[in-house]
Amino acid sequence: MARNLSMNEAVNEALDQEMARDPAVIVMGEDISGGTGAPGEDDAWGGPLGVTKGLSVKHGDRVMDTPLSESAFIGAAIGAACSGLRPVAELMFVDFMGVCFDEIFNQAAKFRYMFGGKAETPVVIRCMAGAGFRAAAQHSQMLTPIFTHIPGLKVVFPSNAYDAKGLLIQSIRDNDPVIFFEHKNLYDTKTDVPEGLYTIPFAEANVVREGGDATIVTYGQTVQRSLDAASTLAKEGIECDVIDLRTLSPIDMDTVLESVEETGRLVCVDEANPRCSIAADVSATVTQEIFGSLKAGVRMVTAPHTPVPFSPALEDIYIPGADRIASAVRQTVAN
Amino acid sequence: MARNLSMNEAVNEALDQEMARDPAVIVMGEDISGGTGAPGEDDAWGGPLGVTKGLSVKHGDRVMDTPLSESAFIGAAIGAACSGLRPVAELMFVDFMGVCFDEIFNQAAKFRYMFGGKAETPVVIRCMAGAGFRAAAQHSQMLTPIFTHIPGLKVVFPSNAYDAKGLLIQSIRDNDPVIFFEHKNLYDTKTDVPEGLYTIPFAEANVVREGGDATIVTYGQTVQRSLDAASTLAKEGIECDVIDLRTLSPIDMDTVLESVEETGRLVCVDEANPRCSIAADVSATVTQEIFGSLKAGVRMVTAPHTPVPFSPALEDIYIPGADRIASAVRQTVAN
Amino acid sequence: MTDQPFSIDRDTLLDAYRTMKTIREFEERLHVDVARGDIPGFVHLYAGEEAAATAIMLHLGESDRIASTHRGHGHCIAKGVDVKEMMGEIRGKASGACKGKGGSMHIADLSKGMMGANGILGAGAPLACGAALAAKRRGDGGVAISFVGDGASNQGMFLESLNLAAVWNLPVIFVVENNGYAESTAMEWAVACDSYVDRASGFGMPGVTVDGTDFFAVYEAAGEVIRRAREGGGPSLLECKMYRFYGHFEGDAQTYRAEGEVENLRENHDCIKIFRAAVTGAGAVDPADLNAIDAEALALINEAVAHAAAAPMPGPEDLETDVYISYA
Amino acid sequence: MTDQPFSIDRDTLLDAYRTMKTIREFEERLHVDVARGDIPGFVHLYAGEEAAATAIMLHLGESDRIASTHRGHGHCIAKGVDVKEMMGEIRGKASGACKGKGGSMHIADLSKGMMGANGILGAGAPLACGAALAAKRRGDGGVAISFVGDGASNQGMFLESLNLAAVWNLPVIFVVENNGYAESTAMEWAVACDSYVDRASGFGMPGVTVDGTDFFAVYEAAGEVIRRAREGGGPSLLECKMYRFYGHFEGDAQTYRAEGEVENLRENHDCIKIFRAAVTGAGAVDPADLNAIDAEALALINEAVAHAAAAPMPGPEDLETDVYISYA
Ligand SMILES: Cc1ncc(C[n+]2csc(CCOP(=O)(O)OP(=O)(O)O)c2C)c(N)n1
Ligand SMILES: Cc1ncc(C[n+]2csc(CCOP(=O)(O)OP(=O)(O)O)c2C)c(N)n1
Ligand SMILES: [Mg+2]
Ligand SMILES: [Mg+2]
Repeated sequence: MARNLSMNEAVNEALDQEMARDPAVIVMGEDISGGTGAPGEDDAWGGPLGVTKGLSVKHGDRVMDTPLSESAFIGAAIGAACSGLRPVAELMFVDFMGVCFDEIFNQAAKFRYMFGGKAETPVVIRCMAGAGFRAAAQHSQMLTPIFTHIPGLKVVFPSNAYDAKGLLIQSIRDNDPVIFFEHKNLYDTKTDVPEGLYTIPFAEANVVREGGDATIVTYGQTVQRSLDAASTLAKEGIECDVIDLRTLSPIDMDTVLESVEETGRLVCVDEANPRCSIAADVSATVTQEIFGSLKAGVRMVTAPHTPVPFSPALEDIYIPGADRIASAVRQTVAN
Repeated sequence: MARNLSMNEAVNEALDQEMARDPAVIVMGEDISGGTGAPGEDDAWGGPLGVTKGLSVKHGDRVMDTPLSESAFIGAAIGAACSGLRPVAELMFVDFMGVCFDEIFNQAAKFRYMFGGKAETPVVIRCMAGAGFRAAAQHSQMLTPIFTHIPGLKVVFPSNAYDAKGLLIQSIRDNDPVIFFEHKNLYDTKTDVPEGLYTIPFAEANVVREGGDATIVTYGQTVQRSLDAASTLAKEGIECDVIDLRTLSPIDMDTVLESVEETGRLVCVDEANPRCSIAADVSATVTQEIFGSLKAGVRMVTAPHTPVPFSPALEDIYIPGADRIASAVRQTVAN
Repeated sequence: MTDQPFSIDRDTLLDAYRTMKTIREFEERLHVDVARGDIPGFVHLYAGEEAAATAIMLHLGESDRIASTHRGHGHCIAKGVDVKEMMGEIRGKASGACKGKGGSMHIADLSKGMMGANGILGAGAPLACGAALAAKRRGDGGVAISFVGDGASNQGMFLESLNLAAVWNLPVIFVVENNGYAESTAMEWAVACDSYVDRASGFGMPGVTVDGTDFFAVYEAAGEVIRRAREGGGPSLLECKMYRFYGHFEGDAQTYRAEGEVENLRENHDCIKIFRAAVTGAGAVDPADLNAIDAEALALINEAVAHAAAAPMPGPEDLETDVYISYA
Repeated sequence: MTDQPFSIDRDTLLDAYRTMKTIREFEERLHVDVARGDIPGFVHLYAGEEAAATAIMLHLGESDRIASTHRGHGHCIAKGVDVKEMMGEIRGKASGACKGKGGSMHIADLSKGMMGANGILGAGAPLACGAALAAKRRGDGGVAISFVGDGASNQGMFLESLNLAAVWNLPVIFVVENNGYAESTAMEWAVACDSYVDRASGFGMPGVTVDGTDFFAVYEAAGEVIRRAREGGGPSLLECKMYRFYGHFEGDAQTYRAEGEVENLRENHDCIKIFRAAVTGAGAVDPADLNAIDAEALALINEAVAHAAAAPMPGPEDLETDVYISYA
């Protein structure tokens, strides 16, 4: 039975059901339960935006509040993952990666290779990302290209509640370290979500709209914006494939290449900053692999090369919008 | 008067001369002088590879050893830069960025924007990068795409002693935060280096060889390898432009575009890992800007999507070599 | 309360009251305006904690520097940042201290020695060390203050900075604003030491704990550690025990609190009430003078809000400026 | 030396000697082989420090875990990692513990509870906390040991871990191997506290300092903190004061040392000599038995070197494997 759930609820349900299924799964983070040591109620917060609310009531000490020490507890999650547990650690905002990145990229990501294939590190690091929340430069970044760049990490970025549940369950069951992104502007968006447990495999992009004239590749918050652009363009007679990557590493380039082979035109949309972005990555691979199919230069629609501005007036134009996406498609089709 | 200096000596000389010129310049890092508090000689180390040797003898307490606390002393360098000094901090290996990245990317890089254009942070962070030193997965990375991705940072990567001196002096005088890379495999390579002070502006790529049939774009250790490939290819009648980017942010795309407009063929060579790399970045920009000039798909020659292996047998094939570069050029010319 | 509150002259007492009251009115007004939907983003209020920022900053000159936290409004006001510009910033207006690009968590005014509120916990400590290093090299007796919460006192950047400051003998004071909670997590649980004095000893520096709701106690303790730092005596840690009246951020339901906790705080632990009672009770200041300041503070905040509300948003042309000083 | 060294039985004493001697021969041989050009990369030798790893590891079983440092050979050997595989690894051979992909700074054998040497200082401490958490959840009395140098004891990751371990009451021991230097920088200068006992107190845990060249002192102190951890009594910090005989890494000219320092260390502070004198002097062990072990240790190392030298390098087909467990 599918219910209409928000992404927030879908993430909570995935954690709840996986904890119920597998006693090795533990969840930790700052205020992930909330109220530890405080005089009021336990489970007071359930994470800063309430996403993990209620888990500690059901799963007790497997939901662990932590002191404010990201290196220590993210590293502990990683060490525990090498020692038989399957921790899901919450980094809260991905912007905080700078205080614990070593444990992620030099430890978790490299263990298996450095140790000659003999380590297993089934850890999931959940974090909120993205702009539009009026949270300013240090709480609004994407940083997806940084994690995608690192060999040994898997990078997951759902765009809706259904995908969030299926991808999170897959992430928890996966035996490699996974960075699981949650776009804070998508928490309230709803889709049908099945009650039971289900997984969505990694490296399977979702073709969310089929067109044939041009391909739009994106992920996260800009999937909906790309769909909006595609609707507008359809009225002008331009039909777009819209591809939601869902996982950035591993990435499903086959689906992208197949689409571009047909359309010959590609627009890569990325809420991240432009330099060395996911947009650049996809564009470069397509150009290398199927140059002959391209009818026009690949266009990129990204955030500007600036920190995320606080002022709503600036933040609203910072995030790639349907207008900019549509006009990039028009440009590529015009060529 | 130019002397034949190693890159190691050129970096030392740049620091020495800038410290002599400007009393606001201070230098800090772990063992950057060496022997502080120890019973033997001061200036015992001059950095782990001796690059800063002798500076503390000449400049006294403006060359500061630090405790092993990268966040604290890199952050202190940044705070001092906002307070009237022009610190040059050594992170030793860029691989250590994971323990101090916040101070770099959330603080130094964002101050000017977050504070509405009212901050100045003239800090230089020097770090060794790159493979070939048998230093294994945690001491051999490039990580250049990560810094290039971040708005507000400038990223500099000299490929030879002459450039190292001129670019380091420029970096010290620049008023924005600069990440200055030194490839440890290039320290012993020599070029003519003028005795006096000189600067090389940012965003001026160096065309180190002119050809006309294909363009090779690269930086760092792979500049020489690209030149070697170009020599081989010349014997086969394929003449290459070889472009040394020198600075990755800002990047001199004009020179690249100009060259590709003429050659129509581009190979991007990057010692960094492939996903969201500098190679992808350059390729994507070229494809977006001058698709019409391209005669073939842009090819990328990068490290594989793996950590850096320790074994010399593996490390030697990990780094993009002249063979792989040459065959990529042949492929693009064949199309 | 300490024994001789009135070693402080009347003008200074009035100044202190004005600062505390301005902070309080600023925060109370924000509380209302957030609820009304006028304020975008995360807002962390300093209400209840005013005595600490105020008493400490009275010892500083403009060239002394502070590195603040996410809960930075009080530090800004006490360090002399313009209240109108602050209100503009918090509303994302072009008139703001950072032209609207920073917001509540990133208000800075380097010309006033305010190196920025900070959205990253612990990140200010190394920056303050850097400012202290610059002061030490200048040799002008300048100091820097790093503010940090009880939660952030477990952050590696903060802990490393304690050691660095001691090793380099920097003129920096680490002020732990211990309000008992980090978000919803209790300090008693999360900070594993019997007292901050022990934590300071673990890094070779003196530590002092004071009642942060007692302006005079903070004033005296801060005076001493700052004087020592100015004289080359090195860093100290100063813990101020205090309370926040509102939630962690605006919107926090505060279910982690005990029943009646906030009412009790407002009634019995309000640092402004306590200050007022002390100075008027002792006859050092006439209540009428304080009432006049109350009115001034309220008027100032009203004016700041009116100014900010009327100010324009930044325009699209502002989006890509201010990233670098030079673009090549 | 402590009072009752011989509460330890003879077999254990012989085991201890064998481990120490194996480490010593391993390191002495590496010193020669590096000079000869046979060993690629950075090599950090544990020679001189053997008593600590050996005495601590005697209290551990295979399911107990350790997180090591860049100076990890001694920890590996004492934790039971195969010496041949280690030598192969250090030479980058396919026969190595990590198939040649890791090298000296990344030797690991999780099946032996050895979670890895580590090229990043301080990074092992959180990992050990994680292993301790897993042990605590299993409830089998398992413990984890985090080794850290004096230099790395200033690293944020290490300091945060102290607090986390205390707050979560984890069965983890933080062993500070204080050899007086971090590279060329003196511990006395860089670690700002009067003693590590103070640093431990700053994080709410007991701290103990022992002479790390005294096997028996380490054995006893480690026994106690490990026992307490196994029984749910939480973490401790154990400082072992010790000396390294060689440079920071092979190639270090060691000009930061006092004249005659190394000679004095070898003469008067060699933990193996001290152990030998104690056990033979008291008649607990016959010198001939130790001599036999000397010969065995040397033979073992010779065999390991021969094995490693003859082993093949990994092939190109190995370059891209072992990054992920599943590639989709
Ligand atoms: C590195 C980092 N981790 C986590 C957060 C999220 N966060 C913001 S405020 C806060 C609690 C801070 O508590 P404390 O330091 O006691 O300051 P207070 O809010 O009580 O003034 C947390 C966890 C952050 N901003 N930065
Ligand atoms: C995060 C980090 N910073 C710096 C280094 C470089 N480094 C390697 S060993 C070392 C000194 C370590 O000193 P200590 O912790 O005392 O251990 P010892 O070498 O004395 O055993 C340094 C600075 C590193 N590997 N990792
Ligand atoms: Mg607090
Ligand atoms: Mg040491």
